[in-house]
Amino acid sequence: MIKVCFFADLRERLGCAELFVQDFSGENINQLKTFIVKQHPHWEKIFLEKKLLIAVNHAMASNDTAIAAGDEVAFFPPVTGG
Amino acid sequence: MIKVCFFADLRERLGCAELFVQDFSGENINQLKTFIVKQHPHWEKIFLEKKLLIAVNHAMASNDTAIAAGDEVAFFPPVTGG
Amino acid sequence: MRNLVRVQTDDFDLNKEYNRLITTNSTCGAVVLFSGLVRDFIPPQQLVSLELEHYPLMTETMLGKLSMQANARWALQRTTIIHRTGKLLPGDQIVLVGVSSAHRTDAFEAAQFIMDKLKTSAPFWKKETLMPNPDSKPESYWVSAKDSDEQLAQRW
Amino acid sequence: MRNLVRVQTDDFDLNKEYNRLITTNSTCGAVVLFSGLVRDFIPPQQLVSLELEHYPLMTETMLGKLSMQANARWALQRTTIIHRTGKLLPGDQIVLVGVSSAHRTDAFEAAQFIMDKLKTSAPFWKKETLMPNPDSKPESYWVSAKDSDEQLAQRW
Repeated sequence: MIKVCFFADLRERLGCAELFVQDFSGENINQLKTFIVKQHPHWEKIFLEKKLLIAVNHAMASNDTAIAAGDEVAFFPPVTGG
Repeated sequence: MIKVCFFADLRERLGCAELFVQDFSGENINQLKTFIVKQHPHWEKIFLEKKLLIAVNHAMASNDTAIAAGDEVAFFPPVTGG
Repeated sequence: MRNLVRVQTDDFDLNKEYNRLITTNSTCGAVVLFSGLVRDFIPPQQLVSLELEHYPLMTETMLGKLSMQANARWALQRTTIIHRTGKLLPGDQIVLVGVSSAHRTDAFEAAQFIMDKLKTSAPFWKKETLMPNPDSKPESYWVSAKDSDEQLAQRW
Repeated sequence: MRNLVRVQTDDFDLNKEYNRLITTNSTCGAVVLFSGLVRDFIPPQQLVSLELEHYPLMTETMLGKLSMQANARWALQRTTIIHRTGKLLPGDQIVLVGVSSAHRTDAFEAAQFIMDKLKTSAPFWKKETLMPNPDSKPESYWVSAKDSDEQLAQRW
């Protein structure tokens, strides 16, 4: 199982803050995106958004970052703090 | 008459804080230096010090800055405040 | 504690943090403090409030990493990063970055580095509620990231 | 008063100056404060005191010019330059530079510019009284200007 978190604008557009992905057999973020979109086809356009940032276990990551069961993955728009 | 001020290390080495120069007929700082050294020959070496800074009427100046009677001229070592 | 990181809803006291940054053995020669505040719009637009969302498990870790990176690049004595979350009003303090060092250039550069990197890599998001003019209804928008911030972060 | 310049023997209160820098109409987004302190030597050397001489008629004029130059180059709201003179002890505050602006880069760069230029063009001189080791007699030296300060001033 992989815990997936969404933040800010993305959370509001998806209408989802946390998603628990079961039975994922892929190896990286790209494959996780494809897996999620297959289950939630109307999210496809949102996941194609180039500027979407990715974190794996609270560290910045990219589309080819490896993931495994037990990881926490987060997707969010460019940050605007400070 | 030109009022000449000396500061910090320079003031101590010359043993002089203020000098009132009378009958100076030159036109710039270089000529003032020569004039002062003529009256105080033992200051010659000190006035040849390349790094000596110059101010005329409280603004930074250089050897060729024009001066006239009534001006206040200051000589001092590189500054070390802050 | 050499490097302090705090993410909190409460306000912070800049003067208290200044005193903490000055090391007690008088080897501190320079302190640089940056304070970021909630800026109101230019009338007739008016900012009603700002809501700061963050990724709680990630923010403090990220800010701690920034402190460590700054310490690796510059000769620093102490660093402080405090970032507020939740609902803020115009004029409120949002973020404090403080750095102490023996020489001023280290403190200046490290404080800028931390702010530039925080702006592009710390998981905070601002949502503004504003009045387009005094008679209109309040509207809410997520603030967009600025390209200029990305460029400032790239220079380090 | 947009630009404050003070040369004084008295200490200053950083927090009071911070509050002055924040404009009251909430258009201030960034404040950068720099505080320079009297730094002690590394043991066994010990700094007894620091005497700051200046050129009274020139210092405030020079610092006022620096504020104006900073305002001409960056979009600033308020600036503060306070420099102390006379006898200071290890840990004492010497100089405060504060800048407020809408955006952080203006405040950061202007504060650095003012400090770099102050270091090479404001007529202050430091004389240190130090103990080479705890059992020796105190000795006094005029501090030498640093080439690195000249280089930092040249970059603007």
